[in-house]
Amino acid sequence: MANESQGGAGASNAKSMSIIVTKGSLDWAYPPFILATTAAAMGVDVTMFFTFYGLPLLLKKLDLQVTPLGNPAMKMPMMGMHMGMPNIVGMIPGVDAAASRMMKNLIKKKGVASIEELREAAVESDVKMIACQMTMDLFEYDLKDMIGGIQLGGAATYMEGALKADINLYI
Amino acid sequence: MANESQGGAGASNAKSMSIIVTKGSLDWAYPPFILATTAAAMGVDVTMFFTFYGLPLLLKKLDLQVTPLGNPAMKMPMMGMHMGMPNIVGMIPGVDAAASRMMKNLIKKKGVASIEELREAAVESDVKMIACQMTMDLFEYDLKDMIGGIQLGGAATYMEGALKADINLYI
Amino acid sequence: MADQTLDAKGLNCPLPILRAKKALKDMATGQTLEIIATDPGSIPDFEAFCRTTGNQMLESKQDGNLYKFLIKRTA
Amino acid sequence: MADQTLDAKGLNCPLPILRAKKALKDMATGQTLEIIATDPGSIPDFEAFCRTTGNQMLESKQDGNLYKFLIKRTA
Repeated sequence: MANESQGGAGASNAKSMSIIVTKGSLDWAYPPFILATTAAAMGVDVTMFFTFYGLPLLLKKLDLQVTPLGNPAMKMPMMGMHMGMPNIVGMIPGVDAAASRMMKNLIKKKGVASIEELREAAVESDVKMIACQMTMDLFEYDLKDMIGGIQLGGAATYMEGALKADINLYI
Repeated sequence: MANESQGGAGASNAKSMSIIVTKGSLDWAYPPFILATTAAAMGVDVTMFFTFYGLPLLLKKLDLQVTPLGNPAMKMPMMGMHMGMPNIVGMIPGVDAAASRMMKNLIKKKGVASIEELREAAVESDVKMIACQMTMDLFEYDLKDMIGGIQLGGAATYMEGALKADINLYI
Repeated sequence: MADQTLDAKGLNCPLPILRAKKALKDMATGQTLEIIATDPGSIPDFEAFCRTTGNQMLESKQDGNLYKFLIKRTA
Repeated sequence: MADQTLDAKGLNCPLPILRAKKALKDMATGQTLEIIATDPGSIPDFEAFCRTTGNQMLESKQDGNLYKFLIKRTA
């Protein structure tokens, strides 16, 4: 039986999960936050480790864009069918932004949570969020631009948690 | 308690980790090598399985480039702020190379290890490195162009290790 | 009949689960929560949620386009 | 005072850990290693390293921009 109120501290008998978050686009921000919040709701201790291009997901002000990654020809529902734009079109300035607006409209219309909403739910349910110190240095990010309640750490901090976890994902 | 001196042979009581390495760009080569070397330093038996675009990371001579994968608009710190280049710019010949040079300069300036250095640390700490035979054939790579101390194997070799491992990552 | 009702109509995964968990947290053990959802995925999801958390699914039924669940807080 | 000192100034993750492990490997059980680092992430990292490997953290302190650790090889 899971304990309803414990946090991500790991001192409990709860199951635990770690997620390495490496991608920072609008689409690829969903899987880690959906899994983390759902797991937390099910009594699982969750740790998210934000590194490389995933680190900016901790910035107070998010400005996320879609990418064609894993979506050949960027298929989207349009005019009653699934239309594909050749990826080269996505490379034209302004088209990425248009695709991002389209995705954001779909998200709202379909009752899908925003990333901001899921991130807030993660904070509220005591998901432990670790910002990769090396990425902070490498890409010159400042802790004061990031949301509160996060911790700093590196690979050894991640490994200690992952060695004890029941599920370890790399996204 | 971890055993300080064991190798990746797996006959010990040590915890173990497997990593499938599928990406061969300068940025995406970091996570597997950082995790593998840190885990090995913490007494974990580590196996890395290099397949698809990750296989060239075993070549003696590395010539790695950055990619916009997972990094919308390729945001990089420039002139005191985070500038994004539209991805189209990355498609212009020479620009990827410029972004790669920029990344390599940042890496050196920030005291971040080079991939060569981390790979050497992985070899020294007995991380088991397996080159995917199918990928060798498919992309016509030759074992003589690769670093020493690696083994050849396929999916069944990976599976045997992963079934016994405490952490299994796909990168 | 239920001690509390959660309107999760129009919400998509994982929001019905997150809202239900939030409601259950503030309820006393033994109290019941009714959830009304439109997401067909909520059927297997609420069953999995109950099995994993140890809360009890008293009722799960479909009523036209609506999915109704009655969960008793036991965990 | 320490049996050996490792200068990890200017090094970023995971290099301080890798160098420390290399130094510890060549030391006898019971000997102490002092590490001087500038990476703020080295504080939680060396603590995690010690807890996981069973080596003992005798001291962890900040001195301006420097982080100083004293680790006893016990594993």
